[in-house]
Amino acid sequence: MIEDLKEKAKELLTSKKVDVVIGYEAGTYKDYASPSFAKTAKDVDRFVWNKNCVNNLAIYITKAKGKVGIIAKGCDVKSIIGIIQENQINREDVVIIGIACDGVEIDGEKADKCNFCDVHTPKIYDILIGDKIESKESSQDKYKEVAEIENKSPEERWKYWKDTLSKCIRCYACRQVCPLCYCDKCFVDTTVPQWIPMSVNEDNNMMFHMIRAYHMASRCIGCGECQRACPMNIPLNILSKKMTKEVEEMFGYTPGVDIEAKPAIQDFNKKEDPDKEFIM
Amino acid sequence: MADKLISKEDLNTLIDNLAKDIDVFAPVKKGDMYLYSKISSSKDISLNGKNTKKPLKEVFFGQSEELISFKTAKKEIEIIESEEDGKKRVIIGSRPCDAAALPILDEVFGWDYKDSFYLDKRERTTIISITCNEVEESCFCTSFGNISPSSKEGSDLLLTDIGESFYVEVVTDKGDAIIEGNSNLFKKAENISQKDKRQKEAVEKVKRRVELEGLKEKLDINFEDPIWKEISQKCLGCAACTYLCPTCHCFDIQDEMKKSTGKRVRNWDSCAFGHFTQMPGHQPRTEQFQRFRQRVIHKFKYYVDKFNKTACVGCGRCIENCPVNMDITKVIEKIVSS
Amino acid sequence: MENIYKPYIAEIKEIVRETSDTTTFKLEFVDEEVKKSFDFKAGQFGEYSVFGVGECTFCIASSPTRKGYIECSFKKVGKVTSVLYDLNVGDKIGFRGPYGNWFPIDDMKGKNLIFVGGGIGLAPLRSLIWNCLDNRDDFKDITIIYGARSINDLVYKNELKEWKERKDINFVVTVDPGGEDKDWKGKVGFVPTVLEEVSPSKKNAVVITCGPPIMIKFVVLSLVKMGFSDEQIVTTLEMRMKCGLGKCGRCNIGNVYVCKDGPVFTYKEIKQFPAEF
Amino acid sequence: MADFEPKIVGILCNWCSYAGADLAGTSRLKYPENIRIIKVPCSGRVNPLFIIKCFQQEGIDGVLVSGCHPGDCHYTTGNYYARRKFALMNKMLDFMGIEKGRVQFSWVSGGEGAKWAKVVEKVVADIKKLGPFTKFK
Repeated sequence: MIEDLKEKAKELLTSKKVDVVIGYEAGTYKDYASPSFAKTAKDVDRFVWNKNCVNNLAIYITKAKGKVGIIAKGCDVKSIIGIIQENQINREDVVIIGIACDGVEIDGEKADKCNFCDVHTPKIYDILIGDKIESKESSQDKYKEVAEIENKSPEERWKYWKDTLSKCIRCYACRQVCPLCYCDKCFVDTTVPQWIPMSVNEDNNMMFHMIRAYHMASRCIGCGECQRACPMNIPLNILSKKMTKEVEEMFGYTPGVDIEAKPAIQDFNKKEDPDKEFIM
Repeated sequence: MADKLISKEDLNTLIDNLAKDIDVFAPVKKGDMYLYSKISSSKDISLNGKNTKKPLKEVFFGQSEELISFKTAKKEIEIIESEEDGKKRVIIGSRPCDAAALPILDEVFGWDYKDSFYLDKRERTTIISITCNEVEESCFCTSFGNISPSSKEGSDLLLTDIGESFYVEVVTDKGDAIIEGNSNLFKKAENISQKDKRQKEAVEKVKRRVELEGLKEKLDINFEDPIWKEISQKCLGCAACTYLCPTCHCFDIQDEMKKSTGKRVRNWDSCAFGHFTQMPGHQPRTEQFQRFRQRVIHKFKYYVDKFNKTACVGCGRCIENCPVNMDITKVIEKIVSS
Repeated sequence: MENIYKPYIAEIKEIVRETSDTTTFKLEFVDEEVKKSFDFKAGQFGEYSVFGVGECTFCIASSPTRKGYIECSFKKVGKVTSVLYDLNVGDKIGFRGPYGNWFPIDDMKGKNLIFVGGGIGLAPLRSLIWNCLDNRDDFKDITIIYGARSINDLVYKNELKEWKERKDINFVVTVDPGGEDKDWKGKVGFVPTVLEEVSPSKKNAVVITCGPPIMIKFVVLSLVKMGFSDEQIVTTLEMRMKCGLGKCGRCNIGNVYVCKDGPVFTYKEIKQFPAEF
Repeated sequence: MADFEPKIVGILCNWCSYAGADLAGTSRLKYPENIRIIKVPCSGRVNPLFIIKCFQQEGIDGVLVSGCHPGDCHYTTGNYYARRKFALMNKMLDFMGIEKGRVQFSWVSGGEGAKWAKVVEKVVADIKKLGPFTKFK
């Protein structure tokens, strides 16, 4: 597989179809894989493909200049679809080297997202590496942690989040690592008006995470990078998953599936009636 | 100031005694990580865990610290000075790397204008460090001449686990005062060879190393080298490395107002953020590589120029916590060999 | 230990609207002790604060020879200055300072002084100009070249008039092409061009310049062309600082902290900064 | 808690709900005076940050957001977008453990002065029951 991958990447570079290919190289800490940028065929020799290629490289396609080739797992392709849907990059400016993936690992354990993977073979690609892998219906409940919290009383929920989010140091790794967090200036960085005070405390942290998760509604494809990046091990996935669940239930929309679709939050349906219950 | 021994049981007694009157901070296991926390009993402390997630600096230079508060009434303003509680404090179980970071911060907060918030806390705190039993894959403290898993830089006492007891090395008068005040718990030092063996073992466990030779000379001249773009390419610009760094000290000052009372707060800030440096009319570091360069040069050149030491202690937190495996040791290697 | 972040409280005594977005405050410290003992040198700056909004940095625009008050001029640009701009006489603000280094006034004695200012960049120069004019005999010829985008952007209009009339100053005022009106009696042209026209002698002279970065850049180019040495050119940098005390780490250019080692630098010093700014 | 008088921010669209509130006034309808009104061009303009910002203010115990009925938007579709945003915001607040009723939404047209008075009465009664809001302060 890796030989095929290298060959295809080299071909893209030597034929000048792309200016850079974004892939993985061996990391320098534990057995991590690390993002790698190949501008010449020689650079491609650094590339690796293995169980540790967790990073969602889609974050780099909006940062890179020129035409970009990108190694993308099925889940990463979902992000790319989202980025294209939101007009952050043109489809023709990116060559997707899709990779058939049967799951990745974080510190030796199967990544959470892989338990529910429905895209072992990416939805879209220009080049496919590896043989297509059928995706099976997962027996596990994707929204188990979400339901656990939903079943608590409001006071318990408040306490849970307050405790959980009090650990946050507001390093914004969750924001920076997210391929769909592409705003030039984040709401939390504006000072006029100052939506959220800079001081780190439970309340401010909670407000930040609420709005961050809210902004991810109909965007988040569940790659789990925010949670992986968090140095304080905060289960940020739960917040994003909750929003995804609601978007699915209320608007029948799943992010990262249809490149032609309008994201739910940028769209409406006159007939739908989510207001019955709560709008007077 | 002779070396001493203290049995593990007596150390617990010492901690419990101290915690009665003064604030004791120690690494405490919280969920899946260790954090410096105030403890009330020796039961809470974990001396054998991983290094703490957040560095020791937060005990002296909190992430959000109130500088003044004020009340406004019509046109009148009353400033209320934020007072320190003045309580004596002890830190037990800090790693030598974290302790070594304090003299580095001392320079910043103590040169010229004296920062009372930091220096006051420093003055009333005694630091009891412990020789690392285990080191992490990310540790590279031995790359710096005066720092190692058993170095005394920045500590007042250094404990080394020699089985039944801890071997206690006295570094400063402050450390000695702790022994004086609890002399019944300390015994005469023996087993020095066991201590030396443990310390030597710990030092040998540190496998990661970075050669600093030639780095400063390179940084003096390579500001415009295209290498900066190359080595910083994968950096995402989050502040995990800076916030968790024991020596990073940049901050922002902001006012927070509630009705007629407010406070002026300083918060950790990071050169990785796009809005960090601003000049009238333009932002000089618009690109990520410029901000990354600022971080590296600040630690390994600007700080060195000013205070004649490096603003890095090799604790490895930046390597461990980087979401994209940005490795400062490799970055330095690349710069030196460029 | 003293809290170095605690500001003095100062009352706004007078407000002068200089342009559509620039204003000058005359401030007096509320504490009589501070009012009496407060001293500074031309070129130093302070942290001005609106309580509940925040702090911002600018220089002291009045001369240290005028005791009992300080003046500051600022442009409405950010969070704090926007609120400052709307304050009234009698309102109270915070002030920390004075911070930073100052113009080397002692070294300037017995020399010809050339001031080159642009827009609101005249503010720090004004402090030094009045300082020198109040000790006129200590200095030889004084030349002031001041320009702004348009006549509406000229600051300290009354003082410009006064300088124009004084016999002991060579005063030249200019506006950028298109910024004049039919009654305009000054020059029309960019500051560096006018500077070359006036062509002051480099002999025994010091040039003190401040203005928008792009203006400073071209003024320095002109001066170098005219034969001035790097040591003869002095300027002052402005940056958004937070602490002013050499702690917070946001104003360092190379290994200098603008707030401690500056804001006043000679061109020779600036040349050694990394090409970041 | 009997004498607790909550303060509530009303974020109202300019074209329907604000006019409705106006009508309630000119018709001399009585409704609780606990509400402070902020006018926005359209309910579609309401950013969830507005609601968060309200709660940071000392003494604010509740928020009411109100716009034109679906189909009546002055800008044709603004409130359809708003409806989705509100639905998500509502779920989010609930998920974080903020009591139901702190933030309420309504459609009030320019002709519904009486409905406006009723909506405000209900919101005030609900929030009185919940007591003062101390989170985010």
